[in-house]
Amino acid sequence: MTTSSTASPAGEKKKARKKKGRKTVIKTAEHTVEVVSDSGEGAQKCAQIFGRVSARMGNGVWTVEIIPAEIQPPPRTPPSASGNRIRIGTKPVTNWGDAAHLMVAFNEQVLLHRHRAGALADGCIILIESVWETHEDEDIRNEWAAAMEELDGHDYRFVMVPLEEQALTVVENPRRGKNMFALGMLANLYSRDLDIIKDLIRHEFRKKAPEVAESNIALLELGHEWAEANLDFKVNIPVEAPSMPMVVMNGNQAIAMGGIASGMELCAMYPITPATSASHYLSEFFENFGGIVHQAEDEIAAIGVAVGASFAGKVAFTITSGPGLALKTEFIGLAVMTEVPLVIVDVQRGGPSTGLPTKIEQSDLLAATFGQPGDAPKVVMAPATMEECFLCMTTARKIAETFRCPVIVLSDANLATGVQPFARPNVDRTWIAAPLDLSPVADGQKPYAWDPQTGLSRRVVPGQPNGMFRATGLSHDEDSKIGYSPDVHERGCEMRARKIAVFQQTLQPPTVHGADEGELLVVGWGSTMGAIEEAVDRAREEGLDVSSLHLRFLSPLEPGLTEIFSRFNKVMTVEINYSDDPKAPFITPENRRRGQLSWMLRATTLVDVDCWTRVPGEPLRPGQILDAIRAHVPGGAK
Amino acid sequence: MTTSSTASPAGEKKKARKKKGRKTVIKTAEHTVEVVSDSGEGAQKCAQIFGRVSARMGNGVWTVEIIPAEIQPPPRTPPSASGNRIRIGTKPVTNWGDAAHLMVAFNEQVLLHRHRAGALADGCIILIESVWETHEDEDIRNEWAAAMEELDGHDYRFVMVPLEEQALTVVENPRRGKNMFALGMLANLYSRDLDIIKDLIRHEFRKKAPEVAESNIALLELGHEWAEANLDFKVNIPVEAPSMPMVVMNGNQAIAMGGIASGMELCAMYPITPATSASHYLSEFFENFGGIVHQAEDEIAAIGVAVGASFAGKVAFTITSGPGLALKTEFIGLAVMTEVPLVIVDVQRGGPSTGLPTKIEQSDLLAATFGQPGDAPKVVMAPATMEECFLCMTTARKIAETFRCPVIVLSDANLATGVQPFARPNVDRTWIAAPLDLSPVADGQKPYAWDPQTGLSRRVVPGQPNGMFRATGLSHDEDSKIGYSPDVHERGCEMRARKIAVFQQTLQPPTVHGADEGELLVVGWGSTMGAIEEAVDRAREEGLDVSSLHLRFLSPLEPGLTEIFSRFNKVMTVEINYSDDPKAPFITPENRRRGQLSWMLRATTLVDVDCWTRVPGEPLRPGQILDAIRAHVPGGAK
Amino acid sequence: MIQLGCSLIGSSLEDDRSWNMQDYEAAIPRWCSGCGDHAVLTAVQRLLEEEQLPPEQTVFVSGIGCSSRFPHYINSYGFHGLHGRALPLATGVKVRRPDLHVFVVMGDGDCCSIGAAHWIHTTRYNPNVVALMLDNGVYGLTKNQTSPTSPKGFKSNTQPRGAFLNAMNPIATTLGVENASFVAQTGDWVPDHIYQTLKAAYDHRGFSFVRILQRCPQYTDQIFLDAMRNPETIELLVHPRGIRSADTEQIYKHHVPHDPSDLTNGFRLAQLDDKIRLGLFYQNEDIPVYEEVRSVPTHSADEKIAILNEELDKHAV
Amino acid sequence: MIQLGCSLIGSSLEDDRSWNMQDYEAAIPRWCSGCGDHAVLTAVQRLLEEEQLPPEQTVFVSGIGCSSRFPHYINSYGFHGLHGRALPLATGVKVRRPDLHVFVVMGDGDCCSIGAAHWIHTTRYNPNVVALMLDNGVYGLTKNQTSPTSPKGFKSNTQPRGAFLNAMNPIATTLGVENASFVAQTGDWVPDHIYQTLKAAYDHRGFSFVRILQRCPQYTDQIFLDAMRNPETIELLVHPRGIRSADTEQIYKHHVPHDPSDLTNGFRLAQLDDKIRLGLFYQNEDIPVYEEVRSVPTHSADEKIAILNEELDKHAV
Ligand SMILES: Cc1ncc(C[n+]2csc(CCOP(=O)(O)OP(=O)(O)O)c2C)c(N)n1
Ligand SMILES: Cc1ncc(C[n+]2csc(CCOP(=O)(O)OP(=O)(O)O)c2C)c(N)n1
Ligand code: SF4
Ligand code: SF4
Ligand SMILES: [Mg+2]
Ligand SMILES: [Mg+2]
Repeated sequence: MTTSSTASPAGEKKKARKKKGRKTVIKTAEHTVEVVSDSGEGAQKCAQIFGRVSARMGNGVWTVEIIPAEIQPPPRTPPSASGNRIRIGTKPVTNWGDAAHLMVAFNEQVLLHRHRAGALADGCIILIESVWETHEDEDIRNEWAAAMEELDGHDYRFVMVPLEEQALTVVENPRRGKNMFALGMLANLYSRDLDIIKDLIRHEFRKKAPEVAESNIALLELGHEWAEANLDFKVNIPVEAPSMPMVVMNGNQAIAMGGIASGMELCAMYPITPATSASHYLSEFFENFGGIVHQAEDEIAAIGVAVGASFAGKVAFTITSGPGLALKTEFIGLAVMTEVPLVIVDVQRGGPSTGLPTKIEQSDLLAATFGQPGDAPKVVMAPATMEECFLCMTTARKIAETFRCPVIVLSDANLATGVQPFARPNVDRTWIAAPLDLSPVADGQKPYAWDPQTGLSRRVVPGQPNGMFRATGLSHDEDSKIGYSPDVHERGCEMRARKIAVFQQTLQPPTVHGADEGELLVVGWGSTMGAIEEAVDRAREEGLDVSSLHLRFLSPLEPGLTEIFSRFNKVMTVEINYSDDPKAPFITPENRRRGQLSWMLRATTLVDVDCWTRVPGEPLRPGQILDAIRAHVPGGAK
Repeated sequence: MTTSSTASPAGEKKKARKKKGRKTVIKTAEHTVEVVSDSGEGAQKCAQIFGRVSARMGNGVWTVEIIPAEIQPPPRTPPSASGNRIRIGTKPVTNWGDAAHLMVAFNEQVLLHRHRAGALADGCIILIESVWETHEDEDIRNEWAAAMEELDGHDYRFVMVPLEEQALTVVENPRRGKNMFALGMLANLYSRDLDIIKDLIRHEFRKKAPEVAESNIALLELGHEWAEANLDFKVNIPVEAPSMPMVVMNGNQAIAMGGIASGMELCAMYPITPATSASHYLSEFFENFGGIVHQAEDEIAAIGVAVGASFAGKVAFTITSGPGLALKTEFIGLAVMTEVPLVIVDVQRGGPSTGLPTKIEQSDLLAATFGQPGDAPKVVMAPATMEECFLCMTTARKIAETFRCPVIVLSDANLATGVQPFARPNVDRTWIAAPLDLSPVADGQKPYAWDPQTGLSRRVVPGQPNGMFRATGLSHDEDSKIGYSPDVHERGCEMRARKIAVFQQTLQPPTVHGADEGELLVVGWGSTMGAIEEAVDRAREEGLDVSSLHLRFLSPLEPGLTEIFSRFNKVMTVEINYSDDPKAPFITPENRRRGQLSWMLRATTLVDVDCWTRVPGEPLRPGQILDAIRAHVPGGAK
Repeated sequence: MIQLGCSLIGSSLEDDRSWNMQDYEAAIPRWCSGCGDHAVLTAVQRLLEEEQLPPEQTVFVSGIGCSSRFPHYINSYGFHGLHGRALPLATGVKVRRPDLHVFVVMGDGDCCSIGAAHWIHTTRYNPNVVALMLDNGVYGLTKNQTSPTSPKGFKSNTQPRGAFLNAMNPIATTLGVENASFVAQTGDWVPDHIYQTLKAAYDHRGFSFVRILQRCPQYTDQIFLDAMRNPETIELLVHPRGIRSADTEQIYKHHVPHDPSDLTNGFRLAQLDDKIRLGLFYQNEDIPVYEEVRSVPTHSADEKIAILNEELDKHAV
Repeated sequence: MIQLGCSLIGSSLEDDRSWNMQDYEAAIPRWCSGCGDHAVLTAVQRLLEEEQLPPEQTVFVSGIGCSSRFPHYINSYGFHGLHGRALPLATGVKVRRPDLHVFVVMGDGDCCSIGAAHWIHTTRYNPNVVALMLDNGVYGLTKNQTSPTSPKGFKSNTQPRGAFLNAMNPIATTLGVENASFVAQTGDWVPDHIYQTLKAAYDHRGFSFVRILQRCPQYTDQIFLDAMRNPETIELLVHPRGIRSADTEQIYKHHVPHDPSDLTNGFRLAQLDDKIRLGLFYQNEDIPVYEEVRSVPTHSADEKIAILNEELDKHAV
């Protein structure tokens, strides 16, 4: 960020004033907006509706939540910053971008938070509440002044907005009104359809008295008028009408709906951030589909109930995050050993331990893959978009059922809370698990009648006459009889491993984004796809010879990687997990901690896969990745 | 095993009879004996004393338990086989060998078990109870006959012994007497010192009435006389007097005593096979040293108590096996995050899940290293011998304390129950943890005052004035204040990783066994060392160009491996864990499940480290490894 | 048992099969001779036969321990699970398959130590499941460690100078849990009393917790010696709505009348330690059964798709 | 508190420092305004001050939850541990460091749900530790999910149509556990009653379990509304050996005499749900304290080496 500023806050900060004449129109293919307030002032609601109307009008949208760590942090402090970033584009938007071009801040402290986080682009337009600068409380005035000093020298353009003053003309408690006024302002600035917004507001407050929606609509209109009268610019992000029907939701809703669409009928869980909102959604709607959410006493019981339900019939799932995954370690091993199909969703957050409960990280890959004592072959996969969150649940359910194994789905906090429109899934009967088949079992059919080539066997469930067997986590033979002899144990291990190899052979090699060969191949997984591909596209525009590859199946790995890697001079993963800086003191190639995917790729392919990883507790920015690419590609360093 | 037999059981089986004249003396540098009975008949006691007297007399010894899966399996069935293998040598014995040269079997069914397990060498002398062949119960006679048919055609030499008949001359219940008669026989055959044995018997029964020891001694003498009179051979294994004082114990006792010697004062555990016997030993003796064993309600509470005790002062430890390690996953992450020193002993058994509770496997390496969600740097190490079980506990405690991190010690069921003499440890004050230092903390000293280079910081414990802080598993700064900003989190991750890199830099490169360069390097870890080195020695005698390397530190890995590997054409691990046969259907280099160490070595060194692994639920035999070496070294295949 | 919210195809309700004791036998039990588990197995097989439960409609779930080998010895479906975790597995089975008869067998370590949280919470959920806790006061399978129910002073491999703590009182603990609906105690050596207790537990609509005092000749022979030798040490809880076993009432002359709906008196009796008390401490049939509370109408794939599409409409852009 | 079996060097017993309330303050509490946790914090700090506990000799251990932020706000040693696992950590601290004053703060989810096994078993071990369970009837930190103590029908994010089950009764559950030695209930809105309860808990030799009914204006405002508005809904357990708070007895006129040594009556009172009952349900000072039971003489390094050598002699070949 340059410090050559044309508008110092002290100098050029202007009280918004009536404008005569034409407004400047900023025409752009994309624009990034942040709305931040104190926690509890409703910036999130404002931003969500803004994102949603933008999606409805046909823009690409990606939203990311800005969440404070506490339930009710002290107001007017940086940690209180709560809101959203909304990135809007003409084309589909795949990530949260680098920084905001326009910021609506309800006070200067939450603005500071965003500034310190590097969230404001050069030239950012800051619409900021005007009440604080001249507040009767001297402390507040001093805080304002100090904040302005800190912001001084940056290339920001301030516009003072009397949010509170205006809101008070409609509601008594401005904390409950400023957000809709701000929404009205944004609607004006971005020429959003007020009727759609009104519908969304009415839907939002449908459970409250009708007056509530109406006063919110009054605030919306007020904001709209005020902006029309007082602001001297508009932003125009042209729309390309999407060619197909779209839906918009966050990744956790997508996981939840995807779970329903897969025909699973039991989700057993224990609350944990950032996974919980998926179960909130399910708690609300699952019963309409004949499904239930069982909130268990802990994560162990949750997976236990899921394993029991799966054993007894179809496929159940459980949803959790890092600390919960840790507690499920033993039961996942049991599901592997008894070949009970099961879907485990891990919405990753920052670790280790309780770590960063609300923040994104991609650091559960190795634990998911290797967490179990003993050899426990299973499938680990990761959706890369909200849409894939929806789709992957049916895929996971089918793999679990076909291959009689647990499937771990690694989502993350970025997907979980981020919102993006995607093509409306066309759910048909093939998605939905078949009803329970309780027909009698053929004489002599064994509960683990492993095909010696494939390790696959047909599942038998309680209620099927003639199929009685006792599942056990002890070493056992095809009859599920306990056996400790070398051949029984080796056979069982082999068959459980084999079917996963067979599964891997059903996969297609992944597709390279960019050129099929070149200097640098960036490999990613999970929610970073959009940012990585944007960075690669920008790098290619700069003439850098870089491509990227995004993996959905992490264990087993998709086939063909060794061959793909061989076409590039250098391969490097980009991940949100910890790796040592190779240049740091005491770090050698032999002791360096590496990005988790890079570790797996090295062991598998023996290619010297490097890694560029960060653990900022927020999504990676395409600009950051671009810098990393520049540093790793010949001709990239400037 | 060849089937050309010179002595068919039906044909040449002979009733032992009085011998006149000189006996054949089998002079040998080593001999392997098995004693097997029905569970509850005391073959283990017989064998243990036999092993112990052999150690006392200066022979090298290695014993391995043969344990039935049930507490009281039905008698006279193969699963009832209970006993020991004792391998005795002139030089130190480092593993259980290939097969038994002499077998004492209390019935033909337990013999069958051993035969089916391939435990009998060609030419094996079988001293077998004579009562069954002509038993009044026809079923028993038939069982005997069927067994002899199965054994027919093998190169075994049968000697019939009237164990029960003879025992009945001294005791009423032969189930409680045959074992000491057998011991007397073995004492005679191997010329063991009867006085030492009598002492050992008296010690064994010291808590019982004196008559018990005396009747056992009478049986001993009876067996001795009977053998003198009736058997036509003796075995002579020359002794090389050891140059230093020796002790003899199993690996679990060594872990327990080593824990005591390290000065740790709390072991919190939950019973689990095969770890429990270590806590039995501690339960008996720890209090004499000011230590206690806390048996917790589960493994989670056990490690929780240990973490609490470590937080409050010195270093505590917990001991468990696979399923218990799984349950400790979350707490290990907390110990990493709060930098609480802690020693976790995992006595590995067969997995996954409940698996093979009493049997050896080396398949918890990846779970120990990567089990935690998030990045959780810690130290994972593995003793290779009983002696190292003893020594490693002090090493582990010191690492934990110096580097403020959990240390996982991977032992296994082979070390746990195997007995081997080793140089008596010379415990001095430097082994024992310093007393609690509760001196005031200097002003401004932070609880995590990370040295920016090394990540190390000085520990502060409750009771130290001026040092108050709140440990937390959330992301935190040097003051232990919760912080979710990118810099706080990245810094913490970096410092916790750095100190482990620093630790790695304090290690020496491991020493190659055999030549420093060549065709094949076999790499192992844990209890397989003796078998691997014996196989390598035998291969080298055959002229094969093979060496081996044994690792004690698995994470971080010992330094210099890449360089060492570069001196060999092929590197291959030998491990007791599952790997896919590369030639099996559907298996490709990209989906092959690999030996756990080989996987880590590949990722670290990018050398194409192959693996040869088995999961037989028993220790590897040097002959097996030799075959594997032959198959992987030019000129090896015959 | 009631069949609710379960989309079954194929059903064996109208079949005319019948089963005898042998039909319920599977692998040969591998417990020590004299082990009390044998007697429990027999009583359970008798119950299955009397109730003519179709083997394929019956599921035995267990944890890990000697006692948890139980499912292997019964010809039904079974799940020999993880140490301490039988109850979540059983809840999972029952909540999605209320048509199945679900039995749980646990050891004292299994249930009261590592499984304690699930024991408490399953009591609270109250699924219609019969839970047998085979209490030998010791960890049997792992060879003689102290269990929460080991009597104070009992010498084991982990507490060789005697158990440090008073034994836990599983009956009192269960009674303290909200929604406890059936809490009974019996002993392996009174075959008719076990049987009658099992029958009452099976007939109960809800979670039936049965503690079975179980002899382990291998490790805790001594703790029930008195009870074996001296009928004076036993007192039976008797009541018309309690557990009635004429045989047993003949042998044991101490009877204490106890109305099983009286929770406080049940708690009081459970606290007394002068005698071993067998019988029904508490029963309440009015507590909702979890799988009924959670029962929801089922839907065909097409219905689901239709509802899903409505749901997607709400998210349409 | 009693100092046993602990090899300390340096000791601050004879110092002449003194502490006021502020000396016990650390970070500024970040709970919602109106959150009951604030009142508990104040009462705790008052206790620390009255008892003049040296900050460095005091340890607050917690799990994860709003309530578990507690240690960060107290100037003492603290361990903000794992969700549900505060009690094992605290036991570990106390058993090896009986010289430290150990307090545990847990939420209702923390203690009664995921931590249930540890709650039961720590009650049984009976370490001399004060355990505060801040019961707001909800999962606060994770934003409004049903907890075991949520009243039936309470609408949350995971049970939006109302809690399915009766609320758990933590007092009754604790009373059912063998070795329970101090079981009391208080409410965050009666400052003197909390204080007196904390004081009694602190004075108690053994594991003091205190359930504090705690208002969460954010999510469960309604569940204590009645109690706030209508003093009739409250009944105090009173007894000379119980918890005495003159202030509170003024406000709440319903008093029920209850001898805290009467377990059965305590259990009966705990079962009644017509009123909220505050006071001491049970106390028994005769139950051995775990760290005393497990106290063993300490040894110098040289002594240890000597004993070890004797031990090695037994294994000498
Ligand atoms: C997680 C885990 N911890 C420990 C064990 C070891 N283990 C197996 S059974 C058992 C206890 C057996 O005692 P109990 O439950 O009373 O059953 P019993 O054998 O006496 O019938 C233990 C500790 C295990 N299998 N898994
Ligand atoms: C193993 C694990 N599971 C779940 C969570 C998420 N979690 C944090 S606090 C909490 C419950 C909080 O409720 P409670 O214990 O009642 O405390 P309160 O916030 O109400 O004070 C949960 C489920 C976690 N941190 N760790
Ligand atoms: S050890 Fe005890 S409980 Fe286990 S089978 Fe033997 S007698 Fe029964
Ligand atoms: S959410 Fe409830 S419990 Fe948590 S701080 Fe706010 S008011 Fe207190
Ligand atoms: Mg038991
Ligand atoms: Mg709560």
